[in-house]
Amino acid sequence: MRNLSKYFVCLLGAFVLLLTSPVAFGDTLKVCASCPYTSVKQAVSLAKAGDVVLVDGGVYQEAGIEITQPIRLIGQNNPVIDGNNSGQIITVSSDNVTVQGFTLQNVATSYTRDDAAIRVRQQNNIRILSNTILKTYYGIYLQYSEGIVIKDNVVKGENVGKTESSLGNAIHIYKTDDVQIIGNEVQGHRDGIYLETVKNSTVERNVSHQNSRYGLHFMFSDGNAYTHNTFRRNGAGVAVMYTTNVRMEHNTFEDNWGAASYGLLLKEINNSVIYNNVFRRNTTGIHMESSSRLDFRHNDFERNGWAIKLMTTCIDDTFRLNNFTGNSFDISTNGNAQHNYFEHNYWDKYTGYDLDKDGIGDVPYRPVSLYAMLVERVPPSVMLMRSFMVDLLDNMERVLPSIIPQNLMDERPLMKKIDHDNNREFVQNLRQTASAPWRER
Amino acid sequence: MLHKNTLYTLSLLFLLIGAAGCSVEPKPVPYGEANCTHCQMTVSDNRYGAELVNDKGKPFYFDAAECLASYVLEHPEISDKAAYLLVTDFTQPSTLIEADKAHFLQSTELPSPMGMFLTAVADEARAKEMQEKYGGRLLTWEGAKQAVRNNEKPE
Amino acid sequence: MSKTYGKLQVLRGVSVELTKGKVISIIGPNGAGKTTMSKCILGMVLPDSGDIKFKGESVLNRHAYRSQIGYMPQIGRYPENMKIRQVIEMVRDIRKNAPIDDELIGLYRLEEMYDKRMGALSGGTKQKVSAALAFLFDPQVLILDEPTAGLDPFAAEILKGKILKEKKKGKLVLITSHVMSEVEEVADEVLCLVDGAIMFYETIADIKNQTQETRLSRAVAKMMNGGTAL
Amino acid sequence: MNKLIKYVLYDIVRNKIIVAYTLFLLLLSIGLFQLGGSADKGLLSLLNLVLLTVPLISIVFATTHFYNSYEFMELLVSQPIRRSRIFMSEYLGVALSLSAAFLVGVGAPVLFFAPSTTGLFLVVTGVLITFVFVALAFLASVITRDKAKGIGIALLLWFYFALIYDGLVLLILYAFSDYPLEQTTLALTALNPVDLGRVMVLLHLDVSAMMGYTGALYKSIFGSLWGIGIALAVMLLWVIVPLLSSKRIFQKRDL
Repeated sequence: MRNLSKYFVCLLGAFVLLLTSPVAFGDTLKVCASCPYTSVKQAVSLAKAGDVVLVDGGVYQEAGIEITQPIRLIGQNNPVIDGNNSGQIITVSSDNVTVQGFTLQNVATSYTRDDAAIRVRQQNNIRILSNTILKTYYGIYLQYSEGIVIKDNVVKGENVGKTESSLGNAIHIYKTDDVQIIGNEVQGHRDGIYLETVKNSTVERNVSHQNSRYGLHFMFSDGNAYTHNTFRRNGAGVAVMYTTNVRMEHNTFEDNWGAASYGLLLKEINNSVIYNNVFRRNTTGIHMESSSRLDFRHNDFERNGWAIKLMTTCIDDTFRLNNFTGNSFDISTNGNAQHNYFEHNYWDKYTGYDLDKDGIGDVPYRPVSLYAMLVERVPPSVMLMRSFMVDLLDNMERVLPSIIPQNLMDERPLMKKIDHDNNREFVQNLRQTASAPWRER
Repeated sequence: MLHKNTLYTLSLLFLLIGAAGCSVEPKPVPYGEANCTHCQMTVSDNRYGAELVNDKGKPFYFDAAECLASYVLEHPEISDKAAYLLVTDFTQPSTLIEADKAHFLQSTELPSPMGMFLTAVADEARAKEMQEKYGGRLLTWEGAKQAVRNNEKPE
Repeated sequence: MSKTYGKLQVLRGVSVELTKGKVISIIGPNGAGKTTMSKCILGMVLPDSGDIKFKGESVLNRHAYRSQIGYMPQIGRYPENMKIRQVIEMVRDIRKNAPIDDELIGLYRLEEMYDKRMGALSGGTKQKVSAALAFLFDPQVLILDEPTAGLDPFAAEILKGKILKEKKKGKLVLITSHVMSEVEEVADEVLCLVDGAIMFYETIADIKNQTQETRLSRAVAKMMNGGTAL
Repeated sequence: MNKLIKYVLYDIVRNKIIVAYTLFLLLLSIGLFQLGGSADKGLLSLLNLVLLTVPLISIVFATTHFYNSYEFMELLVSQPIRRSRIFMSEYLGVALSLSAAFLVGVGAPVLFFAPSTTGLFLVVTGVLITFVFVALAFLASVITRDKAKGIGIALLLWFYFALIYDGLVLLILYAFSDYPLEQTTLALTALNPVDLGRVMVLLHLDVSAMMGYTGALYKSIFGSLWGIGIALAVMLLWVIVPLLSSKRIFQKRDL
């Protein structure tokens, strides 16, 4: 048994070696000012399957490079390929291609062609690593492909003073499965990361900020995981729609602060988990519509305008062990019907007491205020925010609820803010005493 | 007499403001500042915005003609009485035209914000020109609503 | 001139000419319009109709003429936290360049109390301040509303002396008073108001002659009863 | 004019209520800043209290003062001074001393704990509100000679502006929610100095952006220099209109 595993490790090692060393597979075609090849396009067109095209530092004024063989295009000493706004820079038309270590810049807006710095169409096993992409229409654009790694790239557009229609997305993926988008920084585009009909994929440790529309936008993309990403100061925040079985964990949604902004828009997202995320200083932390069977746990909602806007079309959603602090409105909704569960959350606006000292408040907390509902129905009434009358109405309604949804309440609010990492024991205990069954995933 | 005049002017001013608020007419779509009434996405592409103005003059904004169509289908109680149903002329961004009089090109080459590939054009000749260029089919507003109801997407 | 307060007609067509160098006492039963008349002259109450002329010019909606008038209210109330000194300084400030006659201040020994708060003063002392203020600027016309009402007899004497002294200087002094002995002492003429109208306006000598009474109070009472003795 | 104000001020400054008011505001401000944690939070809590207490104390104090100064004004009226001057001196005396109390009680702590434009707006708003409510107090005072009635009217005015008005607006907004109400709400806000002041400060706090599309609309209106100018002008109208009306009444009435 042991021998067998040793053998396996050896084999794996050899395989890794094969992949990483240029000499092991095919020829190396060098490109630089004084090399056999002075043009990337030339070298790429002559490369055979398994070759490496090694480009040394310098600026190459080229566009329309088409990779038709399974090769690796690698930049050394940060070579720059300047597309001079004359169309797409690199088109990948082969499986098993790696593009690594380049700075790609200047691709002009083209309304009907969707030009990108790197474009992949109907290919498998493509790796796009450690590139810097500047001032392009689209950054990385993939369609109808499979087995993709996009890692450690920086995609930076210039969206200041541009209309949305003249901007493309930084990373745009359409009908592609098994994608890993890891450690990229994207900014200044329309959407930072756009996924449409992308399945079984991972989006991890990316930073998406200052994009005109969304930091992350996905539709019809089931079974994906989004973890440890930061979405900051995007035009409208993050929008995810028409998808089931999503895992969103340890993400930070912050400073999405504007008239029509939200941290996260959930539209028809079902059977998904949202754990350990931070929603900080967003106009609306989460806006939820027609989303069901979602599990929210260990999230922090800090200083948002509305922490959660929970429309009545959402049912069977569970909110547990979340912290709500410093939000102007904790929960807002548009109607009386409510079929969602709130339990064991911490609400800084809770004014109840805990006589039996078990850390759980003895009276329920109603996170929806009358005024929040009024604002939902008649937006101009925000003008009366923080007026004495509004406070009075809210307090009266809390004592004698008649308009706010009766069953939208946290019957067991926590007295102390949850420290998500250090309260394990406490949380274990809560789990045993919970009223609704815990759904484990 | 001074203060009577002041009061008079003031009340007149407020009346005017009130009247301005009540007149039933289309308002420009506030791109980037409003959320679509139907899908909640930000209304931001000024080639595709749409608007419904109800009988009282209150505007509802949409990010695409298909969202307007969905809303109209889902809320007949509002849309039947609506004073205006407006879509944007693709060839003249930010210009609103009446949905009834618009020509809708449904073509895969022109993806609209909410995935129905509906592009509105005011001028019929222009619409035909575009159809020749991009392919797809031309629809009336009724046809577009029908397409949205049945979720007919070109493939 | 005429004046109504709500339904109550206080002055009905009072028309009178008052000339300088005389002390004129305005008398009449309570509510006859005495105080209202003097307030009208001072511009504190605006008549509904009619006019008030001072040296031939209308005083309605004017204020400068008041530099010629000294007024002593029936009950002088002052800002509680102000000191006597400040009150006097303030009025002096207002009437800059006016000649100063501080005889009463001296006679009433007000200087000794200059630093007392108005709120802490007795009614009598306040009256002394009021009197002193009325005479302070050597005005051509003096209007005194029940001047001796709150004063001790000694202070009242001082005031009467002062009134006579000013009369000799050729000033016009109007006094409203109920105390007939006092009127007799200082006044030359009596203006009697009943129900807002002038019943008579005569010199004291004439009144006594007409009624054959030696005491003014009896004479006046007789006049008011239509010339028959009580 | 300034000579007279000087004497009115002499009188008020030594009034114990003004001293108590100053101390009350001072304690409140310091307490809220200490409790609130962040400066913004402190400003917010302060705003709520300022908008409740400043109008109340201003209007009640000014009304009481007006009635208490009746004889003093009588004394002055017998002197060769214009009535309008007496009235304005009284007004400025009361308004300035209340403003001074506010500046010491709230302005100084704000300067110390939260020196920002928002803080400045809060202080400016507080001063303007003081001027507005003293003017309203004087209006209540000249309407009736009866002190109890006058104070009653003043309290009603406060109750109306601080509470009832907002309730009415909420009712209107709710009843007419099918109509475009953005402009109307703006006009309704301008019709209540307390609301106007609150909105002016709120829109300069960070919470403003959270108010969504309408909030952003108002922010763009109030945020521009023009908007601030107009808001301040409307606020001044709230001082001038009741002040001139009451002055007019005062000039024509009997003392």
